[in-house]
Amino acid sequence: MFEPRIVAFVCNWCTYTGADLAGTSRLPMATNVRIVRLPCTGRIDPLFIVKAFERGADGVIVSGCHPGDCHYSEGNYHARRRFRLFKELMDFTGIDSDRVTFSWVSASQGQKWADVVNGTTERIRALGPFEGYPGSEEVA
Amino acid sequence: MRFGYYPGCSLHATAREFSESLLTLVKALDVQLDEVEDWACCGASSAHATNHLLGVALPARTLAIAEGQGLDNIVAPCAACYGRLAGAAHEIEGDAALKGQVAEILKRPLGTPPEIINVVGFLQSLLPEIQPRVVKPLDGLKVACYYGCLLLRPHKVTRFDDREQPESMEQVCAAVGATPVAWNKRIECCGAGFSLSRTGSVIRMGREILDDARAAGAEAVVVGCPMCHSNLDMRQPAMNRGQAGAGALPVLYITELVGLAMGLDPKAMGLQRHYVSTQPLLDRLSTAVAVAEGEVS
Amino acid sequence: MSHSEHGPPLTREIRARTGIDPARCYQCGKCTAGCPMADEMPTRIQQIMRKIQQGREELLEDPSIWLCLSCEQCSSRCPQQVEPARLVDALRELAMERAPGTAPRRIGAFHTAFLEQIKLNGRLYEFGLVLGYKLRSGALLDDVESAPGMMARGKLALVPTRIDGLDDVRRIFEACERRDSSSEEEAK
Amino acid sequence: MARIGVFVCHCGENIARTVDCAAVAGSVADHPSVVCSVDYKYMCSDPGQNLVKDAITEHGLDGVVVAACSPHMHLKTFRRAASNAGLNAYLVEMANIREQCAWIHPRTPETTVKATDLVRAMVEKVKQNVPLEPIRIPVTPTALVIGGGIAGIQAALDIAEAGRDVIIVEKEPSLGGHMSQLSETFPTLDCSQCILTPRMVDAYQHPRIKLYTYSEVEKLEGYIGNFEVTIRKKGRSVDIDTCTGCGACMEVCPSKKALDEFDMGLRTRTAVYTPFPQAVPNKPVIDREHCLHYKAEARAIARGKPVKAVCQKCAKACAADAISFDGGDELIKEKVGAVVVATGFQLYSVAKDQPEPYLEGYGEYGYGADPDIVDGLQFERLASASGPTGGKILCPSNGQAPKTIVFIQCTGSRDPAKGIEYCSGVCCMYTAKHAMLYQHSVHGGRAVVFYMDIRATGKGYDAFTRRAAEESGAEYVRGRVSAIYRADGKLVVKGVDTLGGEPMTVQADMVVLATAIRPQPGIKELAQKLSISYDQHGFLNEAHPKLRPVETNTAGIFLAGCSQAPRDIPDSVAMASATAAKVLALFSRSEMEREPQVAKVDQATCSGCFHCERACAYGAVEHLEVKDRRGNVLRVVAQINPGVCQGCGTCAANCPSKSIELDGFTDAQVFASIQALSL
Repeated sequence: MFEPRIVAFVCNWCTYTGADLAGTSRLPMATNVRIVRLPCTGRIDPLFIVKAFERGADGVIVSGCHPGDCHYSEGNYHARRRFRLFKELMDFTGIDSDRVTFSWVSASQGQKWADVVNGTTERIRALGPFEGYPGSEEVA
Repeated sequence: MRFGYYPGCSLHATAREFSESLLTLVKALDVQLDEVEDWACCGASSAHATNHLLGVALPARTLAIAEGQGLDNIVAPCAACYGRLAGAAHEIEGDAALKGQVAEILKRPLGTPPEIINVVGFLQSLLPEIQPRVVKPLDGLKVACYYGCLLLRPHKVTRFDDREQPESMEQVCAAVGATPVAWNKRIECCGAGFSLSRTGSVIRMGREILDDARAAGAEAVVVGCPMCHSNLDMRQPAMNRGQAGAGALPVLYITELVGLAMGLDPKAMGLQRHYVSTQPLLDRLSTAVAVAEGEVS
Repeated sequence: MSHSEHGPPLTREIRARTGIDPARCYQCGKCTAGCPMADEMPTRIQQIMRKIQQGREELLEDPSIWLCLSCEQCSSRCPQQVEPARLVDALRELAMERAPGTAPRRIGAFHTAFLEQIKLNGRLYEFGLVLGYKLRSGALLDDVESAPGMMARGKLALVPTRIDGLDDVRRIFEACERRDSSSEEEAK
Repeated sequence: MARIGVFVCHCGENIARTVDCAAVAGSVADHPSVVCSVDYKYMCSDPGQNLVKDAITEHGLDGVVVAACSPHMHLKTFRRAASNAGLNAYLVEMANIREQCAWIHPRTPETTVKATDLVRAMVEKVKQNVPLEPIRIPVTPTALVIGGGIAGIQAALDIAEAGRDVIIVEKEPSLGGHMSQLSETFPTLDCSQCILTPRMVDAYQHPRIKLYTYSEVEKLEGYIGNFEVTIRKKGRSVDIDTCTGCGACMEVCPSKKALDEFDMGLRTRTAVYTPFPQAVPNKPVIDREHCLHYKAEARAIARGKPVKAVCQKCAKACAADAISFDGGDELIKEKVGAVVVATGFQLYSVAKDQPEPYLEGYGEYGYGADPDIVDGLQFERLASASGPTGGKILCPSNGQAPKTIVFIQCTGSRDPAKGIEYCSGVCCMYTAKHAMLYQHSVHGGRAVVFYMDIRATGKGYDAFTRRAAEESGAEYVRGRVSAIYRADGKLVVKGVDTLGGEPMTVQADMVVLATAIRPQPGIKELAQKLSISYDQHGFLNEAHPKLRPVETNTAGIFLAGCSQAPRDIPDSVAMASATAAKVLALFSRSEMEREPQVAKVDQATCSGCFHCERACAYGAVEHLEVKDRRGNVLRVVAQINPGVCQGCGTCAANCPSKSIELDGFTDAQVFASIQALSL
């Protein structure tokens, strides 16, 4: 069976803590996801996502505080706005935007984090390996 | 000026004077009304009370035809028709699934529905035309502006100026020289929906409204709804029965009132069709005009 | 889980038909306080709201739902925007489908006669309405004082106006009535 | 070349049960720059920490990765240990192989592979960490208190009593706020002014409290410990130092038509006035909107004509020569280290016309149209011994005692349709108090209270409401009122008794609406000046609803009383004291330390587009002028104030020229981490 590799960019205050809670609650999760901790989703540069795919990831998760709950009061709004643009950009470059999951997971939502991890893994598994940008070989 | 026009069933029958006064008025104002072709009944008040889809689909047919005719707006003088047309437009605009379902039933495309205009809004928009033509100002005739339910509610559909303390009828009446009185029952229901089926309730409600108007010193009640009118006018003898000091209180359509101020022929406007005689009122106004003219000369 | 999955069957049905969640009602009673028919209704509008929350099926046979005038004062003033008048419309619609004949005789007769006129002519023929209503309700001698007056005042047309697009109207009725029976089957 | 040490923890069996810790340590040992890699049973224990410390010395480490639990659990522990061993604390990172690995995966090779991955990513990150020192910020130990009601007074007194300076800014001419308007207070029925006035005087006379009445905050700049506030001192026209408070000016003033704000419009006052007899300071101001001289002056200016002296009878009557018509507003700057916002409330005025588009008012209740329909504060004035009726409860329309009075709770509260869905918290209590005051004042009168629920959760509160119903004999009726109108001289109140299931109409002489509590008008503008956030209703947002209830998300700014949510007096006072404790803790040191992981701008590449400024929720981005030797401005670039920056990094992600880096989370570090994953 294809085991996708997935990178998760999460904020320190909500989702990272929610993932800690999922761990403390011993919620079983697929082993496919690697978390990169950042202070806030506002810090996430779309280039991080591009970099992950370039390095060989098959999927990416971006997760932070719920709207209105940002530890930094509005970082996640900036992130949301940026990712809306980024999704369009992905479609343009040919990365299937289904390979990126955006979600809100609060510090109390351990189960939701487990669902995001497992759901994304299943979805990416169904999509198959990320084969690189169309035409990237010619360029290379 | 041109407007789309939906007379509705009442204006062809029980509310003939509403129709007559409106048409006389628009003629005097040089406003043209384009009637929606082959319109059907809006369904008020039985359709929506018993079958929601029917309550939307019947008026939606009218909307679709009007749209096909290229009408941007429809004046619906009857408050009940206004409520049903505006309500249906509001519902299908807010619910794409319903819109599709209705379009399928009608076998007609539904685009953007025309704007539905009630009689008060219609007259308000025509005030710049009306005011220069006021030749017989109403000499401070004390009127109780009665809104009832259907012009006002539901607010999200009608967007009337204020759901609790509306002012637009008063503004129109004051603009033609009448004096609107402050009273309490302006937005209460008169019960007209039960006029035939539960007459006792209707007599009680109508009596409370008329008593309050009288207590406020009104010489006439002004309405914009044929159901309210037929109720308060036709059933008034029963409402007044056994009430000490309850004199007959004429109930005028707002179009009739504006027409009188413009000096239009009362008969052409159907004032003789009322159950509660309008003659004493007409006499009072013509005396006032005569006196005023005497003073001038 | 979506809201439509909560509660007893009647509550769910009302929610599905109206898009309004009856659970929002917090029983302040402002509806009853302003209802012009409150003194005449055995079950007051605020109590009807409570019974919808509880899914009490006997509501469909309660004459109170037919005593609502649809004046919308309750909906206009409801702090929770529950729109009681809209919910009562839905109850009546359900009652017509599931428990026909439970409306008080006169009120049911009025609605039936009214809709029959539209089906026949596409427009309301008021003389026909009065006639149809009286035959159904048995209230033959009411209003004898006013009807002749109406004729004299030119307010009752003796001949109905029929619209050209009568087929349209009949199709609308058929489609709406079909939906009634299909939703009735779903309910079963 | 970096020298990194890796320390893999078993956490007893917690990690070792599923992750092969020795294998992780072993495979990472070969990673470039790793000079030592060990595993141990309990890394957070003293021996475990010593293992780290010893390795730092022995191997000369310049970076440490501890692979163990969540950094939220023990990052501080290991940073402290490293610091003790002479390694900069910020050169330590943790890889979370417990919560993110051992506890959620089965014991399979893949789990160990993932753990190794997480450690490698952290090694790559830590290689690029730089030593950081906590940021030290000097603190100005003076507090600014905005609002001179009971909350502001309490906060000011607590701070001043602890020996710190306080500046109070109050927009009205006197201290006291709404509490000074109240008749008696629940649940003890003691006289409000009797308990408040001594506090007002204490604050006024305190050597450490500087008071600006009739003043407002114009601007706040700076950051925690180092704010500079600009205060607009409105032109008072009465010199507060020479005025003796004799009142001769008010006796001669011919302009008597202004509605008295303190008495809630129930009577009028002169244009030169003190709001109430116990005002602090007890010195009048001239209300320029109503003063004949100022009105004439405004007219003359509008018409472009010369200004002439008009009236000025007050100035002639003033023996102390304290009145002058020359002065205008004055702007004053003060340096402060902390801010307490205690701006209080206004009542939802439920008349038809509303200032906010989302509020609808209660046309159906006729408030504003009928003088005998009053709100809670108006009733307080009617019941107050210092009020317009001398404490007799009388109908404003005819001066008669109301034989029947109706109280309506939740007017405007818990009513999303009218715009406010929240519970105002205090109305159940003050309505019970009103019903009691009425029964004490009008013997044999009938009081009907329409309520929805009784919410009386404070100490002694429930007993108080029960007393109103049981001993004072107020009729409590559960239900809302649909409409109020006047007929036959009476106010007809159309209500409902939902427990009896019946409509209920009361013929009343007076109606008291317990209207909702709203934040002060202008609160949003103030919040914008202070860079703090507010909710949809304008209440100021606390930093955390449970654990940081009096702090805001802007460091150094604190909240007390109704500025944050509807509060009663005891809660407002408790919050005020809590803010004082926070302020004093901040002032306890002359310098404060801050986490150093903040954003920095590379001024060489910054294009001065200021996208970062728009992205920053804290106002940490400043404009820096780059000048040549002659002082000509070459260009303007961004600069981050480290005292204000909270380290979220939104600016860095938004920077089009990639000129901003966030310490600890630089682009290079994130890229290196990704690169290290076995993808």
